[in-house]
Amino acid sequence: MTSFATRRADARAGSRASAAGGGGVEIAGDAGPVLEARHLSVAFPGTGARGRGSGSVKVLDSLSVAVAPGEFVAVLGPSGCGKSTLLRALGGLLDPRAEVTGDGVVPRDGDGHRATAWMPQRDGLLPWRRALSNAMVGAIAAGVPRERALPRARELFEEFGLSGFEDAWPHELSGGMRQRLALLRTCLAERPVLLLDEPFGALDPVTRRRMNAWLATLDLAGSSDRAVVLVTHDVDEAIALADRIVVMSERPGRIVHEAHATGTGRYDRERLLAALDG
Amino acid sequence: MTSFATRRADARAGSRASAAGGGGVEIAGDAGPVLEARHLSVAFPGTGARGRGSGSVKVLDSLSVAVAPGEFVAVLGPSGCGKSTLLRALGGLLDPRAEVTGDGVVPRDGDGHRATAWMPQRDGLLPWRRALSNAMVGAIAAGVPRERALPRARELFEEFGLSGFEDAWPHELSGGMRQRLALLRTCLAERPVLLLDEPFGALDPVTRRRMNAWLATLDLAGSSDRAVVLVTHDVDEAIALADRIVVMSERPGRIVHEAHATGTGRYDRERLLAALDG
Amino acid sequence: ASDTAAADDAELTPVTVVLDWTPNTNHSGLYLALENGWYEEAGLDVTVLEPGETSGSQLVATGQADFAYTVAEGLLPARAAGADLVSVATVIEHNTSSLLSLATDGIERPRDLEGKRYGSYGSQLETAIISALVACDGGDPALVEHTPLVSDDFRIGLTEDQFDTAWVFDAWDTIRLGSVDGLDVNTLAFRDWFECIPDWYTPLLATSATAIEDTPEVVEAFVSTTARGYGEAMEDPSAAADALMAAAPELDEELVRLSAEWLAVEYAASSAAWGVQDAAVWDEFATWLAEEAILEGDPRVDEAWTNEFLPESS
Amino acid sequence: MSTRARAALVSLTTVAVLVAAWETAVRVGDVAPFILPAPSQVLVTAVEQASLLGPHVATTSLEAVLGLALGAVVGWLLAVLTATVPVTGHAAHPVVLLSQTVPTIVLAPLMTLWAGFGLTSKVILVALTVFFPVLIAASAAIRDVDAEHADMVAGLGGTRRHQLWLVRLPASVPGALAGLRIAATYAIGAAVVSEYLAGQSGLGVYIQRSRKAYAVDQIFVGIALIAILSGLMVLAIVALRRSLTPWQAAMAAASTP
Amino acid sequence: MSTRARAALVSLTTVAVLVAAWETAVRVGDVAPFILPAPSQVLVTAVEQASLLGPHVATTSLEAVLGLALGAVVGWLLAVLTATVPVTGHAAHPVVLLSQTVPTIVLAPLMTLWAGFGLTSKVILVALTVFFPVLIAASAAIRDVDAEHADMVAGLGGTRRHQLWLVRLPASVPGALAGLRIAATYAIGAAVVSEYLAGQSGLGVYIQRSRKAYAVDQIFVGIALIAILSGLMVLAIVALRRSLTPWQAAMAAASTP
Ligand SMILES: Nc1ncnc2c1ncn2[C@@H]1O[C@H](COP(=O)(O)OP(=O)(O)OP(=O)(O)O)[C@@H](O)[C@H]1O
Ligand SMILES: Nc1ncnc2c1ncn2[C@@H]1O[C@H](COP(=O)(O)OP(=O)(O)OP(=O)(O)O)[C@@H](O)[C@H]1O
Ligand SMILES: [Mg+2]
Ligand SMILES: [Mg+2]
Repeated sequence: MTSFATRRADARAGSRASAAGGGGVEIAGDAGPVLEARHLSVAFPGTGARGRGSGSVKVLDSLSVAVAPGEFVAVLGPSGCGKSTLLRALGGLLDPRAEVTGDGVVPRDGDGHRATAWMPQRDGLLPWRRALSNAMVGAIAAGVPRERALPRARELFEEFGLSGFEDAWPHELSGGMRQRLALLRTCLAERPVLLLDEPFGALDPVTRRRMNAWLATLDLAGSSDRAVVLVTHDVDEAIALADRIVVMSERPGRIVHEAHATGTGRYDRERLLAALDG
Repeated sequence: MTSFATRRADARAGSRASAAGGGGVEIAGDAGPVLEARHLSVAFPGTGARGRGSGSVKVLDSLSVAVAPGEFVAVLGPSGCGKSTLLRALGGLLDPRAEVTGDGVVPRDGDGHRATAWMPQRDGLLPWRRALSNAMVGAIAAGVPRERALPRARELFEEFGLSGFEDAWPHELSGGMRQRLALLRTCLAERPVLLLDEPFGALDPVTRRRMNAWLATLDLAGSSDRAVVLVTHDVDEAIALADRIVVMSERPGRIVHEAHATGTGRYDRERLLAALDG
Repeated sequence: ASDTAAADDAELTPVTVVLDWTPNTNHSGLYLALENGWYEEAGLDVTVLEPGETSGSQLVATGQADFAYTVAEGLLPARAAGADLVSVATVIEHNTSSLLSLATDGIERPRDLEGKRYGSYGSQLETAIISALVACDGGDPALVEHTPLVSDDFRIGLTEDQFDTAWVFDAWDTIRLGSVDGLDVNTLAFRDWFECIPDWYTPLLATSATAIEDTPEVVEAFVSTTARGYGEAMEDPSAAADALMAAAPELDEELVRLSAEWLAVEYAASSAAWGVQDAAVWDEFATWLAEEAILEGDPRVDEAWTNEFLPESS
Repeated sequence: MSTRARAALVSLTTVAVLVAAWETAVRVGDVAPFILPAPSQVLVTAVEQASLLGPHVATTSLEAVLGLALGAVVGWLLAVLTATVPVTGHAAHPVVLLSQTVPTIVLAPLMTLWAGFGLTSKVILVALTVFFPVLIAASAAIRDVDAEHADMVAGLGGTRRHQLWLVRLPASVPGALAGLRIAATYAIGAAVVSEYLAGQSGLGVYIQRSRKAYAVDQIFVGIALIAILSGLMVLAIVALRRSLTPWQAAMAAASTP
Repeated sequence: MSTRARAALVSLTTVAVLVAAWETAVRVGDVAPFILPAPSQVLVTAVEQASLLGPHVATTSLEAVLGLALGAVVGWLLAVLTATVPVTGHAAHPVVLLSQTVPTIVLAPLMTLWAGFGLTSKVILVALTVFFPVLIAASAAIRDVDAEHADMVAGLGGTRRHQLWLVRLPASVPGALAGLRIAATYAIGAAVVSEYLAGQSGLGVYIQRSRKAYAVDQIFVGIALIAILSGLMVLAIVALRRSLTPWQAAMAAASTP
């Protein structure tokens, strides 16, 4: 079990270390969640200096969420409610100054590395690498051998409608192309658990539908250690892709609604929208 | 009349100068368009170095578009088709290396400055300025006096759901908050013509609807020199807001469909989606 | 009272004098005169500048300073190049340079330099003098190795065996190493070999012909007062040492006292009065420099120096 | 313990270890005191001469601080001018290069010719050393600015001047500060060298006199003072950086295993 | 005409104007040749002594290039080490400061004690001058890196090493190059100074000998050569920058009125 808790005193290097340091965590067996946060609270200290002074911003409020093996979970919520913060917490990427409490389960690979691949909301492309080379960052960071990653990258360039732009600099790509490239990079990491922060926000409906279809082919059902957490603003996208949808409240974010693709809690578009409306 | 044309030879400083240099252009009178591009073609030189070598990328292909005074035009099109490029051309912001042909009309204020305010797709917030101060950049760049802009900024912080974050650094804001701040900054420039590049891409449906409502209150109808060009991926947003919708083709972008809110060419959601589908 | 003091100050003529080195016993006459207020008595307000990397003769020649301590081997080429410089007094009557070595190296006479390493500043004059000495003493100058001086602390160079001998000034370096530090050193004094090499004035006190022409009374006042200072230094070396130590307390007191005593005799070794220059010394040295091709052009030697501002009494 | 306190502790420990090693080496080995005096001896000398050193330290510090301020301002203004009117930059180029390559020995007499022997010539020499790293570092930072930000300003109707003022200059601050940090390290040393020029007071004069008098312990006192004063200058710049780039202090990257 | 050609033209014009002004000043005014010889005379001397100068130039250039390379590598590695293991940075701090503040006059004799009179001691002295601006500029650039990029790597399972390698190091290149540009300007000068102290060949020896011989025109030949060689070093670094940061060449901000 991994503790997200951190004491203020050693927050600087600490929160990350402790959030990730619960060694010996095994990927949960057949029944347990592959990824879980329990009573996760996150607050950011005020920016000191002028104005806001001592007041800190409470972003997540004792939020609990668990992702089962093979599950595709979509997260909806108003802007600024803490969706990205939640994803960062699950990926071990919180600002070291954040005050964090709570614990959870995080998947780890054989080497003890976090087995998640996170796609940031802002693409995070490196300006000094060309497109293909930017994509390969995913493979390099995750330790995927180049021989395997490179052909896969070329394949995905084709599939994502980016072929011809392998040698373009990031600033030469359109907003939607950058976003697709960032997703491509995340996929090349070949991590079992994907944490996607609005991967399709900059795409037109047609391209978006095409990318959704691609994501759907990942076909998690039955895979014992794979999972996707998708933050999105598009209710229809969530309905189309997710096995389960959680809706967060305004900041400080809590889960106010949960719906399943199947079973009793079936998706109800109107109810989802109402939940979103708060 | 402003010429967008530029010869390759002096492309470096030239294209901008010539695109913007057609002095003496007055804002068109009652009948003429407030903003117009005629037979605009834009191509980007290949990135040299590796691979793509000499081949240049043709982005816009003899595209013509005119915006009448008081008109709200929405632009739809597949990702990478050249929407942002079109907006940059209209705002005089093309990469100096771009090969540009065509001419057009650009609104100018009393001092001969371009009277457009452009909101980039990536927010362009300055990391070294706090939120309120970032917003004020719009006023400073456009020469709006501080005494007028500051109270207005505070008002809009409230209206855009950003109050309490006046002193936050940009990196402390969520994706949607950054986007709202960028729009706020653009509004503070008080330019008659707004060029908005996906201003709501990172917003959840609820916040988006609220922002749409706000934008609708700008109420351009009847104002002789005001206009909005909105690039968006959301067909419903376009329908809700725009007097006219233009749909662009795949790269190289041309206009393949045009629809009006009223009159004979009435919006037809299905037709719009079909046009988008190419 | 303060009014009259201010008025007195106003009447003093400002005079700048640039040293040729950091303050040392060569300058003790100057400091003694300063300390005793003799310059004020003579109507002068004297400012002393340490030169660092600046050359005092350049400053005098360009009118930036009024007087400079310099050396004959600098003054003559500068004059040949058109600089307005005139020597008005020699500080020491004879050249007190010598070659210093550790006694264990057994360098007693010039030909002993064969096979030895000379730590060189890299000037042509050094090469010419060493060669002349060795050749004159029947040695082969080609066998003297010249190696660069890394440090001006000869103790390091000699004891760390970076070189075997170096060109020093007896009044300072020889006393420091021999008497203060107690190293067993030999000196090969140039003044013992004047049949092989010329004598020359080092250091000397220089001004410009312009100054002599425009303000002879100031030159006169400064030179004669300075001569008074050196006269006192010859009489009372310990007062000279005190004056110098007061002006530059960073100096080593033991070195300064021994040096002052040594120099008291050497300032004017043969004549009774301080500062007097001899035409023959100047001519011979200039001729020798020209022969050695160190001096190009005509320095007009007879105009390069004058004794006329030294006190009559001598 | 805060990161900063830990950093200071580590630095001080290094100094302590080095000084101890030096003392041991001198005592155990037989290093002649005129090659390397023991630190204890250096300290004794420093205490003995404290009253003598005061004025020297004051002179050098004044020259260094004034020269650093002048040089930093000139360097930054030159960087801005170059960015605004590139032709001035290209024209200034060779002169700037010359200013950095002509040795002080040659420059010094020319300098005294028109600036005299006083404080002015020393301040100018320090500024001459100091302006260059600031100019280059600030220029690089101004040049490498993000096109995204400059375009944003232009798109709101901002002129080149607005781009400079709102984007290029603020973006150049961290770079210019790196240049200033380099410059601050050189400032005291440059003041000391400028005192070699023709001076009456200052650590340069003190060291020069000590050298000529073979007072090696005093030379080391001088060096120690140069190092300490330089360290203080650098600390001042680091503090300046903290207060000038608050947004950086508020940013921190995650590092996860 | 390309921007680069125009820049070169402007620079050369400045040089020409300066030289002309200098020549005129010397001819019209009565500047004594031992203070400032006419450039024409300097040129004549240079041509006369061309064959003598060749070996000196070769020695100095070799020392400067080797020292620059060594210093740049050491500076950059130290910056990387500091970023990886911050405690080493804090420990190295005082030593680095000392290396920049102890005057060469004091350092040189100690240096020759253990590195001898040959090339080595000069290369080390040049490297000692050169590593510092590279270290500081690269450190600043590594420190100020975008958290967004570092987090992206961490979020893919990248370790601190990956962050360093994929983000911090490449992001530090422009800053390190600004440091290298400063260093390159100093390299030739540093080689010359190291030759003053103990050399048998090189421009420092040439200038020193010329000074002792009061041959002011030769001193100016030496200075001109230092400036030219330094200019070439800087041009080499600028070329290096172009090839090491291609993405910057491909980026250009719009400026619209
Ligand atoms: N590093 C930080 N420092 C301070 N406050 C932060 C930081 N990161 C996020 N916040 C604050 O936390 C809150 C939630 O941010 P978060 O990015 O998680 O929202 P979000 O749900 O992803 O919103 P959006 O849909 O707009 O992306 C916001 O109010 C934001 O200002
Ligand atoms: N500076 C540039 N240099 C080279 N190519 C560029 C540049 N800017 C844009 N392009 C290319 O122009 C094409 C159109 O880009 P643009 O940003 O206009 O698309 P878009 O319609 O806004 O797409 P999106 O909806 O994804 O934002 C893309 O193929 C892109 O690679
Ligand atoms: Mg978010
Ligand atoms: Mg776009």
